[in-house]
Amino acid sequence: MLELHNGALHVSEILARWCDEEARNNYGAYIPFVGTVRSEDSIDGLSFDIYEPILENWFSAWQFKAKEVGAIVKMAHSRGDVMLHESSYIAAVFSPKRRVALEMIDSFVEDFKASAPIWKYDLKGGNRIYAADRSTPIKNSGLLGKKS
Amino acid sequence: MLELHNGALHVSEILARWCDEEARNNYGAYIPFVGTVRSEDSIDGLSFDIYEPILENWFSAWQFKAKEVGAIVKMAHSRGDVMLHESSYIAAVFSPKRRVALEMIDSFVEDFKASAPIWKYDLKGGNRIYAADRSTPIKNSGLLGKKS
Amino acid sequence: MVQVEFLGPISKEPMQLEASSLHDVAKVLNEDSELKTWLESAAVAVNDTLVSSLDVALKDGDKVSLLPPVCGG
Amino acid sequence: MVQVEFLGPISKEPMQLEASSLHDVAKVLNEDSELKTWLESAAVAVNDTLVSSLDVALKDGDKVSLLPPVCGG
Repeated sequence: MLELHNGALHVSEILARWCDEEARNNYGAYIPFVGTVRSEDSIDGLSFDIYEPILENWFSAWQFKAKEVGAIVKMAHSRGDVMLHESSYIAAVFSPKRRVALEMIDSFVEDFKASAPIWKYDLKGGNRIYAADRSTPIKNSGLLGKKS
Repeated sequence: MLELHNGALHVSEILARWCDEEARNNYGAYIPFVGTVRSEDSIDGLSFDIYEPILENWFSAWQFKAKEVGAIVKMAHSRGDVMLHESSYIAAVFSPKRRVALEMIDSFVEDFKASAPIWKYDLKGGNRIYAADRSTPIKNSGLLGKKS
Repeated sequence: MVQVEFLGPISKEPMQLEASSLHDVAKVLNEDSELKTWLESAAVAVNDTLVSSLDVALKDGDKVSLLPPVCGG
Repeated sequence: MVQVEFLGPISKEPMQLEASSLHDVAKVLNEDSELKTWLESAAVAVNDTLVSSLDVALKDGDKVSLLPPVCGG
Protein backbone atom coordinates (compact mmCIF):
# COMPACT_ATOMS: atom_id res chain seq x y z
CA MET A 1 0.00 0.00 0.00
CA LEU A 2 1.20 3.41 -1.08
CA GLU A 3 -0.32 6.51 0.50
CA LEU A 4 0.36 10.14 -0.36
CA HIS A 5 -0.60 12.83 2.12
CA ASN A 6 -0.79 16.59 1.75
CA GLY A 7 1.75 18.02 4.20
CA ALA A 8 3.36 16.26 7.15
CA LEU A 9 2.64 12.63 8.01
CA HIS A 10 0.87 11.65 11.24
CA VAL A 11 3.55 9.15 12.18
CA SER A 12 1.92 7.49 15.19
CA GLU A 13 -1.40 7.08 13.43
CA ILE A 14 0.23 5.50 10.39
CA LEU A 15 2.53 3.16 12.33
CA ALA A 16 -0.37 2.00 14.50
CA ARG A 17 -2.77 1.57 11.59
CA TRP A 18 -0.29 -0.51 9.55
CA CYS A 19 0.44 -2.63 12.61
CA ASP A 20 -3.31 -3.24 13.12
CA GLU A 21 -3.83 -4.06 9.43
CA GLU A 22 -1.27 -6.88 9.63
CA ALA A 23 -1.91 -7.98 13.21
CA ARG A 24 -3.49 -11.29 12.20
CA ASN A 25 -1.28 -12.07 9.21
CA ASN A 26 1.43 -13.92 11.13
CA TYR A 27 4.37 -11.65 10.35
CA GLY A 28 7.16 -12.01 12.90
CA ALA A 29 9.01 -8.82 12.01
CA TYR A 30 7.73 -5.30 11.32
CA ILE A 31 10.31 -2.63 10.49
CA PRO A 32 9.19 0.90 9.70
CA PHE A 33 11.66 3.56 8.59
CA VAL A 34 10.55 7.11 9.49
CA GLY A 35 12.19 10.10 7.77
CA THR A 36 11.94 13.45 9.55
CA VAL A 37 12.92 16.94 8.39
CA ARG A 38 16.13 18.01 10.13
CA SER A 39 17.06 21.55 11.01
CA GLU A 40 20.14 22.32 8.90
CA ASP A 41 21.36 25.05 6.53
CA SER A 42 18.80 27.39 8.14
CA ILE A 43 15.88 25.90 6.21
CA ASP A 44 12.31 26.41 7.44
CA GLY A 45 11.22 23.09 6.02
CA LEU A 46 11.12 21.02 2.84
CA SER A 47 8.62 20.72 0.03
CA PHE A 48 7.98 17.82 -2.32
CA ASP A 49 6.67 17.27 -5.84
CA ILE A 50 5.65 13.73 -6.76
CA TYR A 51 4.99 12.21 -10.15
CA GLU A 52 2.43 9.63 -9.17
CA PRO A 53 2.12 7.34 -12.22
CA ILE A 54 5.79 6.34 -12.17
CA LEU A 55 5.89 6.21 -8.36
CA GLU A 56 3.02 3.74 -8.47
CA ASN A 57 4.82 1.56 -11.04
CA TRP A 58 8.00 1.63 -8.96
CA PHE A 59 6.06 0.69 -5.83
CA SER A 60 4.15 -2.13 -7.56
CA ALA A 61 7.44 -3.68 -8.62
CA TRP A 62 8.55 -3.65 -4.97
CA GLN A 63 5.30 -5.20 -3.80
CA PHE A 64 5.92 -8.03 -6.25
CA LYS A 65 9.53 -8.44 -5.15
CA ALA A 66 8.44 -8.54 -1.49
CA LYS A 67 5.71 -11.08 -2.18
CA GLU A 68 8.25 -13.49 -3.69
CA VAL A 69 9.89 -13.79 -0.27
CA GLY A 70 6.64 -13.80 1.73
CA ALA A 71 6.95 -10.16 2.80
CA ILE A 72 4.97 -6.97 2.19
CA VAL A 73 6.00 -3.34 1.87
CA LYS A 74 4.04 -0.21 2.72
CA MET A 75 4.91 3.40 2.12
CA ALA A 76 3.62 6.87 2.94
CA HIS A 77 5.00 10.15 1.61
CA SER A 78 4.13 13.82 1.86
CA ARG A 79 3.17 16.13 -0.99
CA GLY A 80 3.89 19.84 -0.59
CA ASP A 81 5.36 21.47 2.50
CA VAL A 82 6.70 19.70 5.58
CA MET A 83 8.21 21.83 8.33
CA LEU A 84 11.17 21.19 10.66
CA HIS A 85 10.86 18.13 12.89
CA GLU A 86 7.83 16.91 10.97
CA SER A 87 7.98 13.63 9.04
CA SER A 88 7.64 13.31 5.28
CA TYR A 89 8.38 9.62 4.65
CA ILE A 90 7.55 6.25 6.15
CA ALA A 91 8.50 2.94 4.56
CA ALA A 92 7.82 -0.40 6.21
CA VAL A 93 8.44 -4.09 5.69
CA PHE A 94 6.46 -6.92 7.27
CA SER A 95 7.98 -10.38 6.98
CA PRO A 96 7.73 -13.76 8.65
CA LYS A 97 11.45 -13.70 9.50
CA ARG A 98 13.77 -10.97 10.68
CA ARG A 99 16.64 -11.38 8.16
CA VAL A 100 14.33 -10.80 5.19
CA ALA A 101 12.85 -7.73 6.88
CA LEU A 102 16.22 -6.22 7.87
CA GLU A 103 17.67 -6.67 4.39
CA MET A 104 14.55 -5.49 2.59
CA ILE A 105 14.04 -2.28 4.56
CA ASP A 106 17.62 -1.32 3.66
CA SER A 107 17.36 -2.08 -0.05
CA PHE A 108 13.85 -0.62 -0.29
CA VAL A 109 14.85 2.69 1.30
CA GLU A 110 18.04 2.94 -0.79
CA ASP A 111 16.22 2.17 -4.04
CA PHE A 112 13.55 4.70 -3.06
CA LYS A 113 16.24 7.36 -2.66
CA ALA A 114 17.78 6.50 -6.04
CA SER A 115 14.66 5.92 -8.12
CA ALA A 116 11.39 7.27 -6.73
CA PRO A 117 10.15 10.21 -8.85
CA ILE A 118 9.98 12.74 -6.02
CA TRP A 119 11.65 16.15 -6.03
CA LYS A 120 12.74 17.97 -2.91
CA TYR A 121 12.88 21.72 -2.35
CA ASP A 122 14.32 23.70 0.55
CA LEU A 123 11.92 26.24 2.06
CA LYS A 124 14.02 29.24 2.97
CA GLY A 125 12.79 32.77 3.63
CA GLY A 126 9.65 32.31 1.55
CA ASN A 127 11.47 30.68 -1.39
CA ARG A 128 11.17 27.11 -2.66
CA ILE A 129 14.62 26.05 -3.91
CA TYR A 130 15.26 22.73 -5.72
CA ALA A 131 17.71 20.63 -3.67
CA ALA A 132 19.91 19.95 -6.70
CA ASP A 133 23.04 19.06 -4.73
CA ARG A 134 21.28 16.32 -2.72
CA SER A 135 19.44 14.85 -5.71
CA THR A 136 20.37 11.72 -7.64
CA PRO A 137 19.91 11.15 -11.36
CA ILE A 138 17.64 8.17 -12.00
CA LYS A 139 19.31 5.22 -13.78
CA ASN A 140 19.79 5.84 -17.52
CA SER A 141 19.57 9.59 -17.09
CA GLY A 142 21.05 11.90 -19.71
CA LEU A 143 19.80 9.96 -22.76
CA LEU A 144 18.54 13.15 -24.40
CA GLY A 145 21.74 15.13 -23.73
CA LYS A 146 24.00 16.12 -26.63
CA LYS A 147 26.71 13.54 -27.22
CA SER A 148 30.07 15.20 -26.52
CA MET B 1 16.45 3.50 27.31
CA LEU B 2 15.67 -0.11 28.14
CA GLU B 3 12.20 -1.06 29.31
CA LEU B 4 10.96 -4.45 30.46
CA HIS B 5 7.24 -5.12 30.54
CA ASN B 6 5.28 -7.95 32.12
CA GLY B 7 3.51 -9.70 29.23
CA ALA B 8 2.92 -8.38 25.72
CA LEU B 9 4.13 -4.95 24.60
CA HIS B 10 1.70 -2.18 23.66
CA VAL B 11 3.39 -1.55 20.33
CA SER B 12 1.57 1.60 19.21
CA GLU B 13 1.96 3.28 22.59
CA ILE B 14 5.69 2.54 22.70
CA LEU B 15 6.41 3.58 19.10
CA ALA B 16 4.47 6.83 19.57
CA ARG B 17 6.06 7.61 22.93
CA TRP B 18 9.62 7.09 21.65
CA CYS B 19 8.84 9.24 18.62
CA ASP B 20 7.53 12.01 20.88
CA GLU B 21 10.53 11.77 23.21
CA GLU B 22 12.91 12.48 20.32
CA ALA B 23 10.68 14.79 18.29
CA ARG B 24 12.80 17.88 18.99
CA ASN B 25 16.23 16.24 18.89
CA ASN B 26 16.82 16.66 15.17
CA TYR B 27 17.11 13.00 14.19
CA GLY B 28 16.40 12.47 10.51
CA ALA B 29 15.85 8.70 10.71
CA TYR B 30 13.86 6.58 13.19
CA ILE B 31 13.81 2.82 12.62
CA PRO B 32 11.96 0.57 15.04
CA PHE B 33 12.09 -3.21 14.74
CA VAL B 34 8.99 -4.93 16.12
CA GLY B 35 9.07 -8.66 16.90
CA THR B 36 5.74 -10.47 17.06
CA VAL B 37 4.90 -14.03 18.15
CA ARG B 38 4.12 -16.13 15.08
CA SER B 39 1.73 -19.05 14.99
CA GLU B 40 3.91 -22.09 14.20
CA ASP B 41 4.48 -25.59 15.57
CA SER B 42 1.05 -25.35 17.26
CA ILE B 43 2.32 -23.17 20.08
CA ASP B 44 -0.12 -21.08 22.15
CA GLY B 45 2.50 -18.42 22.76
CA LEU B 46 5.99 -17.82 24.05
CA SER B 47 7.38 -17.05 27.48
CA PHE B 48 10.58 -15.24 28.43
CA ASP B 49 13.05 -15.21 31.31
CA ILE B 50 15.43 -12.25 31.50
CA TYR B 51 18.58 -11.83 33.53
CA GLU B 52 18.47 -8.09 34.01
CA PRO B 53 21.94 -7.18 35.35
CA ILE B 54 23.74 -8.54 32.29
CA LEU B 55 21.06 -7.27 29.91
CA GLU B 56 21.59 -3.78 31.32
CA ASN B 57 25.36 -4.01 30.83
CA TRP B 58 24.89 -5.23 27.28
CA PHE B 59 22.46 -2.41 26.54
CA SER B 60 24.71 0.26 28.08
CA ALA B 61 27.55 -0.82 25.82
CA TRP B 62 25.22 -0.31 22.82
CA GLN B 63 24.12 3.12 24.04
CA PHE B 64 27.76 4.10 24.15
CA LYS B 65 28.46 2.67 20.69
CA ALA B 66 25.43 4.54 19.27
CA LYS B 67 26.48 7.80 20.90
CA GLU B 68 29.86 7.65 19.16
CA VAL B 69 28.08 8.00 15.81
CA GLY B 70 25.50 10.53 17.01
CA ALA B 71 22.70 7.97 17.30
CA ILE B 72 20.62 6.54 20.13
CA VAL B 73 19.10 3.11 20.71
CA LYS B 74 15.97 2.18 22.64
CA MET B 75 14.62 -1.24 23.50
CA ALA B 76 11.55 -2.82 25.07
CA HIS B 77 11.10 -6.51 25.87
CA SER B 78 8.49 -8.69 27.52
CA ARG B 79 8.92 -10.77 30.67
CA GLY B 80 6.72 -13.86 31.07
CA ASP B 81 4.00 -14.92 28.66
CA VAL B 82 3.22 -13.40 25.28
CA MET B 83 0.49 -14.99 23.21
CA LEU B 84 0.15 -15.49 19.42
CA HIS B 85 0.21 -12.28 17.35
CA GLU B 86 1.26 -10.23 20.35
CA SER B 87 4.63 -8.47 20.35
CA SER B 88 7.48 -9.23 22.75
CA TYR B 89 10.34 -7.11 21.41
CA ILE B 90 10.91 -3.62 20.06
CA ALA B 91 14.33 -2.19 19.26
CA ALA B 92 14.82 1.25 17.72
CA VAL B 93 17.58 3.47 16.40
CA PHE B 94 17.37 7.25 16.01
CA SER B 95 20.12 8.87 13.98
CA PRO B 96 20.75 12.09 12.07
CA LYS B 97 21.39 10.14 8.86
CA ARG B 98 19.73 7.13 7.30
CA ARG B 99 22.82 4.96 6.56
CA VAL B 100 23.87 4.93 10.21
CA ALA B 101 20.33 4.03 11.29
CA LEU B 102 19.90 1.26 8.68
CA GLU B 103 23.21 -0.35 9.56
CA MET B 104 22.79 0.00 13.30
CA ILE B 105 19.29 -1.49 13.52
CA ASP B 106 20.64 -4.57 11.73
CA SER B 107 23.73 -5.03 13.88
CA PHE B 108 21.84 -4.16 17.08
CA VAL B 109 19.10 -6.73 16.44
CA GLU B 110 21.59 -9.43 15.41
CA ASP B 111 23.80 -8.83 18.44
CA PHE B 112 20.68 -8.86 20.62
CA LYS B 113 19.77 -12.29 19.23
CA ALA B 114 23.28 -13.62 19.85
CA SER B 115 24.06 -12.04 23.20
CA ALA B 116 21.13 -10.72 25.22
CA PRO B 117 20.55 -12.89 28.33
CA ILE B 118 16.95 -13.79 27.55
CA TRP B 119 15.55 -17.31 27.40
CA LYS B 120 12.57 -18.31 25.31
CA TYR B 121 10.02 -21.03 26.06
CA ASP B 122 7.22 -22.41 23.91
CA LEU B 123 3.82 -22.43 25.57
CA LYS B 124 2.11 -25.63 24.45
CA GLY B 125 -0.85 -27.33 26.10
CA GLY B 126 -0.11 -25.86 29.50
CA ASN B 127 3.62 -26.63 29.38
CA ARG B 128 6.53 -24.17 29.20
CA ILE B 129 9.25 -25.77 27.07
CA TYR B 130 12.74 -24.24 26.63
CA ALA B 131 13.29 -23.41 22.94
CA ALA B 132 16.67 -25.16 22.90
CA ASP B 133 16.82 -25.67 19.13
CA ARG B 134 16.32 -21.95 18.37
CA SER B 135 18.74 -20.75 21.04
CA THR B 136 22.31 -19.55 20.50
CA PRO B 137 25.22 -20.06 22.88
CA ILE B 138 26.64 -16.72 24.00
CA LYS B 139 30.24 -16.03 22.88
CA ASN B 140 32.81 -17.98 24.95
CA SER B 141 30.23 -20.54 26.06
CA GLY B 142 31.34 -23.97 27.23
CA LEU B 143 34.28 -22.80 29.37
CA LEU B 144 33.19 -24.98 32.26
CA GLY B 145 32.65 -28.10 30.13
CA LYS B 146 34.93 -31.10 30.47
CA LYS B 147 37.78 -30.95 27.98
CA SER B 148 37.42 -33.89 25.61
CA MET C 1 2.03 14.45 -32.33
CA VAL C 2 3.62 13.39 -29.05
CA GLN C 3 3.32 15.30 -25.79
CA VAL C 4 6.54 16.13 -23.92
CA GLU C 5 6.21 16.85 -20.18
CA PHE C 6 8.80 18.38 -17.87
CA LEU C 7 8.53 17.12 -14.31
CA GLY C 8 9.54 18.46 -10.89
CA PRO C 9 11.82 21.49 -10.94
CA ILE C 10 11.97 21.93 -14.74
CA SER C 11 9.70 24.92 -15.09
CA LYS C 12 8.48 24.51 -18.62
CA GLU C 13 5.03 23.99 -20.05
CA PRO C 14 4.30 20.72 -21.90
CA MET C 15 5.14 20.71 -25.61
CA GLN C 16 3.44 19.01 -28.55
CA LEU C 17 5.77 17.88 -31.31
CA GLU C 18 6.06 15.63 -34.33
CA ALA C 19 8.37 12.70 -33.59
CA SER C 20 8.61 9.10 -34.70
CA SER C 21 11.26 8.18 -32.13
CA LEU C 22 13.07 9.59 -29.11
CA HIS C 23 15.90 10.61 -31.46
CA ASP C 24 13.50 13.15 -32.99
CA VAL C 25 12.55 14.40 -29.52
CA ALA C 26 16.22 14.78 -28.59
CA LYS C 27 16.85 16.84 -31.72
CA VAL C 28 14.07 19.32 -30.95
CA LEU C 29 14.80 19.65 -27.24
CA ASN C 30 18.52 20.22 -27.82
CA GLU C 31 17.63 23.38 -29.75
CA ASP C 32 16.33 24.89 -26.51
CA SER C 33 19.33 26.27 -24.58
CA GLU C 34 17.32 26.53 -21.32
CA LEU C 35 16.98 22.76 -21.35
CA LYS C 36 20.66 21.88 -21.88
CA THR C 37 21.57 21.02 -18.26
CA TRP C 38 18.28 19.24 -17.65
CA LEU C 39 18.72 17.03 -20.71
CA GLU C 40 22.09 15.85 -19.42
CA SER C 41 20.71 14.81 -16.03
CA ALA C 42 17.10 13.83 -16.72
CA ALA C 43 15.74 10.33 -17.09
CA VAL C 44 13.17 9.70 -19.81
CA ALA C 45 9.85 7.88 -19.63
CA VAL C 46 7.53 6.96 -22.49
CA ASN C 47 3.92 6.55 -21.39
CA ASP C 48 5.11 6.42 -17.77
CA THR C 49 7.68 3.68 -18.32
CA LEU C 50 11.35 4.62 -17.93
CA VAL C 51 13.46 3.84 -21.00
CA SER C 52 17.16 3.05 -21.38
CA SER C 53 17.70 3.96 -25.04
CA LEU C 54 16.58 6.51 -27.62
CA ASP C 55 15.66 3.70 -30.02
CA VAL C 56 12.05 3.79 -28.97
CA ALA C 57 9.43 4.26 -31.67
CA LEU C 58 6.76 6.82 -30.87
CA LYS C 59 3.23 7.00 -32.16
CA ASP C 60 0.58 9.64 -32.18
CA GLY C 61 -0.63 10.44 -28.64
CA ASP C 62 2.42 9.05 -26.83
CA LYS C 63 3.63 10.88 -23.75
CA VAL C 64 7.34 11.53 -23.17
CA SER C 65 8.34 12.67 -19.64
CA LEU C 66 11.62 14.15 -18.46
CA LEU C 67 12.53 13.32 -14.85
CA PRO C 68 15.36 15.39 -13.35
CA PRO C 69 17.46 14.06 -10.41
CA VAL C 70 15.28 12.91 -7.51
CA CYS C 71 15.42 13.18 -3.74
CA GLY C 72 12.45 11.70 -1.92
CA GLY C 73 12.29 11.02 1.78
CA MET D 1 32.60 -18.99 49.63
CA VAL D 2 31.35 -18.08 46.17
CA GLN D 3 27.74 -18.27 45.05
CA VAL D 4 26.96 -20.14 41.80
CA GLU D 5 23.68 -19.27 40.07
CA PHE D 6 21.97 -21.15 37.25
CA LEU D 7 20.02 -18.90 34.94
CA GLY D 8 17.07 -19.39 32.59
CA PRO D 9 16.11 -22.98 31.88
CA ILE D 10 18.71 -24.64 34.16
CA SER D 11 16.44 -25.69 36.98
CA LYS D 12 18.86 -25.82 39.84
CA GLU D 13 19.03 -23.90 43.09
CA PRO D 14 22.04 -21.64 43.70
CA MET D 15 25.08 -23.32 45.30
CA GLN D 16 27.65 -22.02 47.75
CA LEU D 17 31.14 -23.42 47.32
CA GLU D 18 34.78 -22.86 48.18
CA ALA D 19 36.73 -21.75 45.12
CA SER D 20 39.73 -19.54 44.48
CA SER D 21 39.29 -19.56 40.70
CA LEU D 22 36.85 -20.68 38.01
CA HIS D 23 38.97 -23.82 37.62
CA ASP D 24 37.79 -24.84 41.11
CA VAL D 25 34.17 -24.10 40.14
CA ALA D 26 34.54 -26.20 36.98
CA LYS D 27 35.87 -29.14 39.04
CA VAL D 28 32.90 -29.13 41.41
CA LEU D 29 30.21 -28.60 38.77
CA ASN D 30 31.59 -31.38 36.55
CA GLU D 31 30.86 -33.85 39.31
CA ASP D 32 27.15 -33.18 38.83
CA SER D 33 25.94 -35.32 35.91
CA GLU D 34 22.71 -33.32 35.57
CA LEU D 35 24.79 -30.29 34.62
CA LYS D 36 26.96 -31.92 31.95
CA THR D 37 25.11 -30.63 28.86
CA TRP D 38 24.57 -27.20 30.35
CA LEU D 39 28.28 -26.79 31.15
CA GLU D 40 29.17 -27.43 27.53
CA SER D 41 26.81 -24.76 26.22
CA ALA D 42 26.65 -22.17 28.99
CA ALA D 43 28.49 -18.86 29.11
CA VAL D 44 29.98 -17.80 32.44
CA ALA D 45 29.75 -14.46 34.21
CA VAL D 46 31.58 -13.37 37.35
CA ASN D 47 29.77 -10.62 39.24
CA ASP D 48 27.60 -10.03 36.15
CA THR D 49 30.48 -9.63 33.71
CA LEU D 50 30.92 -12.32 31.07
CA VAL D 51 34.36 -13.97 31.09
CA SER D 52 36.39 -15.63 28.32
CA SER D 53 38.73 -17.79 30.40
CA LEU D 54 38.74 -19.92 33.55
CA ASP D 55 41.84 -18.06 34.78
CA VAL D 56 39.76 -15.70 36.85
CA ALA D 57 40.59 -15.42 40.55
CA LEU D 58 37.57 -15.55 42.85
CA LYS D 59 37.22 -14.08 46.30
CA ASP D 60 34.77 -14.54 49.11
CA GLY D 61 31.30 -13.28 48.13
CA ASP D 62 31.81 -13.40 44.36
CA LYS D 63 28.88 -14.47 42.22
CA VAL D 64 29.36 -16.90 39.32
CA SER D 65 26.45 -17.19 36.85
CA LEU D 66 25.84 -19.80 34.17
CA LEU D 67 23.98 -18.53 31.09
CA PRO D 68 22.65 -21.24 28.77
CA PRO D 69 21.98 -20.51 25.05
CA VAL D 70 19.77 -17.47 24.57
CA CYS D 71 16.88 -16.53 22.31
CA GLY D 72 15.40 -13.13 22.98
CA GLY D 73 13.00 -11.32 20.68
